[in-house]
Amino acid sequence: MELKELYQEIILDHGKNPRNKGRCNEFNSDAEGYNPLCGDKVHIYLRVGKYKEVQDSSFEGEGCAISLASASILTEIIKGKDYNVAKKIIEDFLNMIKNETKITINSLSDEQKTTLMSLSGVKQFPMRVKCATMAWHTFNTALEGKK
Amino acid sequence: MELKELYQEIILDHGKNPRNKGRCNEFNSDAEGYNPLCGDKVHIYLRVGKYKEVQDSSFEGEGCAISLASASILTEIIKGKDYNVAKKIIEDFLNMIKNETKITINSLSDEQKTTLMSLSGVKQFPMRVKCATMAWHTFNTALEGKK
Amino acid sequence: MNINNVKSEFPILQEKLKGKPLIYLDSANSAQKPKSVIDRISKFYKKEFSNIGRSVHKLAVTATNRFEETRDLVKKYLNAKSREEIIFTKNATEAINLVASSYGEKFIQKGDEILLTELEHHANYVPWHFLREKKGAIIKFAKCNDKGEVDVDDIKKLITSKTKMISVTHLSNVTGAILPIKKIVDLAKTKKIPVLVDGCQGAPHLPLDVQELGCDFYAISCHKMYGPTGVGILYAKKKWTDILPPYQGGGGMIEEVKKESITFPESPTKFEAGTLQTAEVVGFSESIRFIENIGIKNIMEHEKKITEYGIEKLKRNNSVKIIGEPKDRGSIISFTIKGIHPHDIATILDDDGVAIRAGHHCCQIFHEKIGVAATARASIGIYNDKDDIDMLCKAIDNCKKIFKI
Amino acid sequence: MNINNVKSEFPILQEKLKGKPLIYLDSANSAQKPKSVIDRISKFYKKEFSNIGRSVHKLAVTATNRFEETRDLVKKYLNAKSREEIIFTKNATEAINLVASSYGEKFIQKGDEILLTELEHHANYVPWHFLREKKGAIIKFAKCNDKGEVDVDDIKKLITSKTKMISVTHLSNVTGAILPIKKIVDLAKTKKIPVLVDGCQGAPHLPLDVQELGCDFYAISCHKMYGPTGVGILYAKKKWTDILPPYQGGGGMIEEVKKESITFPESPTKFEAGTLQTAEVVGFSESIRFIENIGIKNIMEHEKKITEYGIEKLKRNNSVKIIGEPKDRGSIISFTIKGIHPHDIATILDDDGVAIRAGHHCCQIFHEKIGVAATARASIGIYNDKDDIDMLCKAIDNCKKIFKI
Ligand SMILES: Cc1ncc(COP(=O)(O)O)c(C=O)c1O
Ligand SMILES: Cc1ncc(COP(=O)(O)O)c(C=O)c1O
Repeated sequence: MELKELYQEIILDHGKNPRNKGRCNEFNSDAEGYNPLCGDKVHIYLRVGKYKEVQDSSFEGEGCAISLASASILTEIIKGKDYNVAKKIIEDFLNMIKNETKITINSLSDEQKTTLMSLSGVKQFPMRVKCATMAWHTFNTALEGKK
Repeated sequence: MELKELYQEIILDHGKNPRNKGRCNEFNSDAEGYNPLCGDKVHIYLRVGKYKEVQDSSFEGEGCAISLASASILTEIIKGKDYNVAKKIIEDFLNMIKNETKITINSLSDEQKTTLMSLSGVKQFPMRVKCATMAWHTFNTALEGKK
Repeated sequence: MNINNVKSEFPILQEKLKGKPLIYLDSANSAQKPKSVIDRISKFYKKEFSNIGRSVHKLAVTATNRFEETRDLVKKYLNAKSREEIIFTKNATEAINLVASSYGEKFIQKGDEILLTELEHHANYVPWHFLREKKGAIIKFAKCNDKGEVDVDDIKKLITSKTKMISVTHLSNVTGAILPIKKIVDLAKTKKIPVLVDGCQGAPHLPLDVQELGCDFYAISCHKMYGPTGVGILYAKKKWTDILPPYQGGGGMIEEVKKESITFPESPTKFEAGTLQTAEVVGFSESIRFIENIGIKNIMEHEKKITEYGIEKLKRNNSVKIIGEPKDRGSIISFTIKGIHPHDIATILDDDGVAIRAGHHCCQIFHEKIGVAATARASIGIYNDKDDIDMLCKAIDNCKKIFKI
Repeated sequence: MNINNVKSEFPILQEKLKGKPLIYLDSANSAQKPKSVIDRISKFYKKEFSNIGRSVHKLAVTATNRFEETRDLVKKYLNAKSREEIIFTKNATEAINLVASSYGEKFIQKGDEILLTELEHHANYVPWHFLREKKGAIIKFAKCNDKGEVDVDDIKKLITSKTKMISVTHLSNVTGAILPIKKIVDLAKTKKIPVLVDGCQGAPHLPLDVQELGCDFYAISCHKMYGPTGVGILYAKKKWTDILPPYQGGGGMIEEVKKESITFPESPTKFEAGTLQTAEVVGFSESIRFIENIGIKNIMEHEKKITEYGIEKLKRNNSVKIIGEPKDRGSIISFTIKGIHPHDIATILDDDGVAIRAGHHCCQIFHEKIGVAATARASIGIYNDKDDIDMLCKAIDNCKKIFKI
């Protein structure tokens, strides 16, 4: 049952066919994340506009289904969002994983919220939490680089 | 009971009034022993004659009743003995402490044997064995210095 | 838990040795373990064991959690600022070696001075001696006075612009003196000198607040805190853990390993190489709980009462000389008996079931200073009571009888 | 003891996790402990505990004897020449660090070469890396071939007049390859180069005779030998223990301590600083007895049978790729599944009660070489049987079902 919550259809889909893989055009900020425990890596690329809106985002990296799905969903959802909104989404997501709170932000559609929520199954698997969060922390670093 | 075997009259006597303390006259060989566990020290002095007979022997040192008595008895018994006899007595004594064998050497009087045997109570007290044997090992080193 | 019936929590104190009850007065050497600690180790091996931090299976998760929970407990117990400041070592000796090696490598140059005291245990001298040999550092010893104390002024006198480390014991394992750590730290701070505190005897017996003490490093032996053997703790301020190089190298303490280069993660991971003392650390969590259940204030008060009772009673014995009379003291009583060597005392006491320690207690500098190669030492722990002191005194009388004194 | 009903000796293997029996295939990481080992530790704390080597009371004598008896047992088990050659450390990592530090300090100069292999665990690379950083030594890696083996010729090629140490694993913890240690030692001897063998995976699974192997150093992790955590062993030839400087400094490892100078005793004392892992070492004596009761030959045979069964069965699964096919192999099977990351495999297997390890297994050099960041690894111990392999295969099928492969 828990296992099914972890490996939901949507995760398996994003894990197998991750969106936004590669370097996005004319990126102007990037950051790398690394998990020494398993050797997984992620590299986030952003193109941030002059109003600090995230015009494009993508990633490169190797990893498990959870980490690929997480990076894929992350880049998909934040693309086009304003700096502040992006920050809030990241904060909300990390809180959800850590403290089991709900995603509250208004600027997401219900579908997007459901997609994000699909990653919350990882809470039952402490050793896998980092797989789900690494891309988000790295994204945050890249975003800060453009503050 | 065992305690009484360790602290026999004869040991207490030698411990309190050790014989041959100080440097013997015209010593021509000496050696130092040290027990790092307790900090006890012994310094053996010998005057060995031209036929390799132990003309005189003495010691300096601080230590417990057992170690003082042991050095006292040792220097007392070996004084005047030939090199080979001295070696044999030392070997016999160390064997007695280690392997519970008896003192067999002929060149000792019954009284001397009894005196030596009085140190064998230490066998029941493994942490104290070194107190009884250190002077003997050191004596051996000093003797070898004159081989 | 009431401190007056704490003895029953220690299985070994229910044992008889050659028909005599065990009077254990050697806790400064190593303390006995309560049932809860022993059982925790067994349970861990029987139900929860796995290597930590490396595998993703459930057992590994549980074991890792139990292990890291202990780190949190220790952090809280010491009032450290963050868990990164708590490093598990194999004993306090290793904790001090870690600092001497990592700090020394980076910060000690030829001619730099390390300031110790004449009261230090070999564990807080030999590692610095290595730096003397390797780097040409100079070691200075602050004087210990007639009472067996170290005065902060005697430390002050020795500080120069070359002083790069002050490393002092919290509580002397021979005289029982409690050193004025806060004053020493305040002094050191004005000169920007880091302070390491050898807390082996402090941690089991004194209330601890590393932030209030203000020291840079604090070394602990868990086996003296009623915990398992094989574990020590180094508290190190984050300021230091951030910049000190790793000590031992191996699995678990790396970030990325390539043929040409290696990078390291943050503390505590950086300082914990290889498979750790998993079961021992987990077991130690019960030691902390045990101490907290009784309350360190209650422990101090109790031990103080027993120690004072012991000193008074021993003083009434004309042949006994107590070594050191520090004003501020812990539960350690070292003594000599005129005409009986400490090893003979210990052997005879042992025959009466009274376990004490005799020797230089790994403090040869101090013993050389007082001109005595060995002393006898009774050290009092959580489980000792006045009866134990009475037995000690009786056994001492027996010594005198045997030696006809 | 018959190896076929050995499982019942391990309490944790009687446990259920979330209602499922535990299939433990992570012994190369750390092995589970038999009841006799767990109980020995408890008994030691409950009836015999005291610090060793320092006090003269009965408890200290017993504890010291139990501890030193284990040293004798280990000496005999390894067929070392003398007990001075057996040094207790906290883990194998510390054993290798000890050699790298003590040997390195004395014998390694700028430009000297240390020869490792691409199969080494980080524990047998990072300590040498420190020497590279501190002393300007050069590290060379002997090639691991397509089968996951290291050929003696590939070591030979890299030896120069500057080679000062060859340090190799006995049995790879990833590919399972058993290295030709005797040949390597023979080669090294002709050039007078010392050889350290990382015996972490060798010691629990292969018959051992250090005199026959002829190596200079052999490092062991007791927790992989069904023993307690917190103990490792360094076997070091007397020729080396006589001349290598001490590693850590502290109580117990000194001879005479003065303000200006310190002298040290002989091995093993010289290398064992501070309070040792008393209970753990004593507990380890039961691990050796346990292994000897079954017989290492029987263990090898049994593990070989189960490993071969596992490899064959896994090979029949088209999605599974086994990493390394060494001719001479131990009971380690690393593998990948096309389309499923090892961490996902490990998580799904765990849900079926099957504990394996996923990751780089502290061998990043090897994983970089094969171009895979992580692999899954099933490692077989004394207690595993064909049913465990069947469960593994079933769980792998479940992985494929979840990932629709
Ligand atoms: C081949 C090898 N070497 C070294 C080690 C390190 O052992 P430990 O972590 O017990 O120090 C291990 C185990 O992790 C190993 O498998
Ligand atoms: C004051 C002091 N420092 C250091 C140590 C060394 O502790 P350990 O042997 O546990 O490393 C001790 C105990 O022996 C001690 O009493």
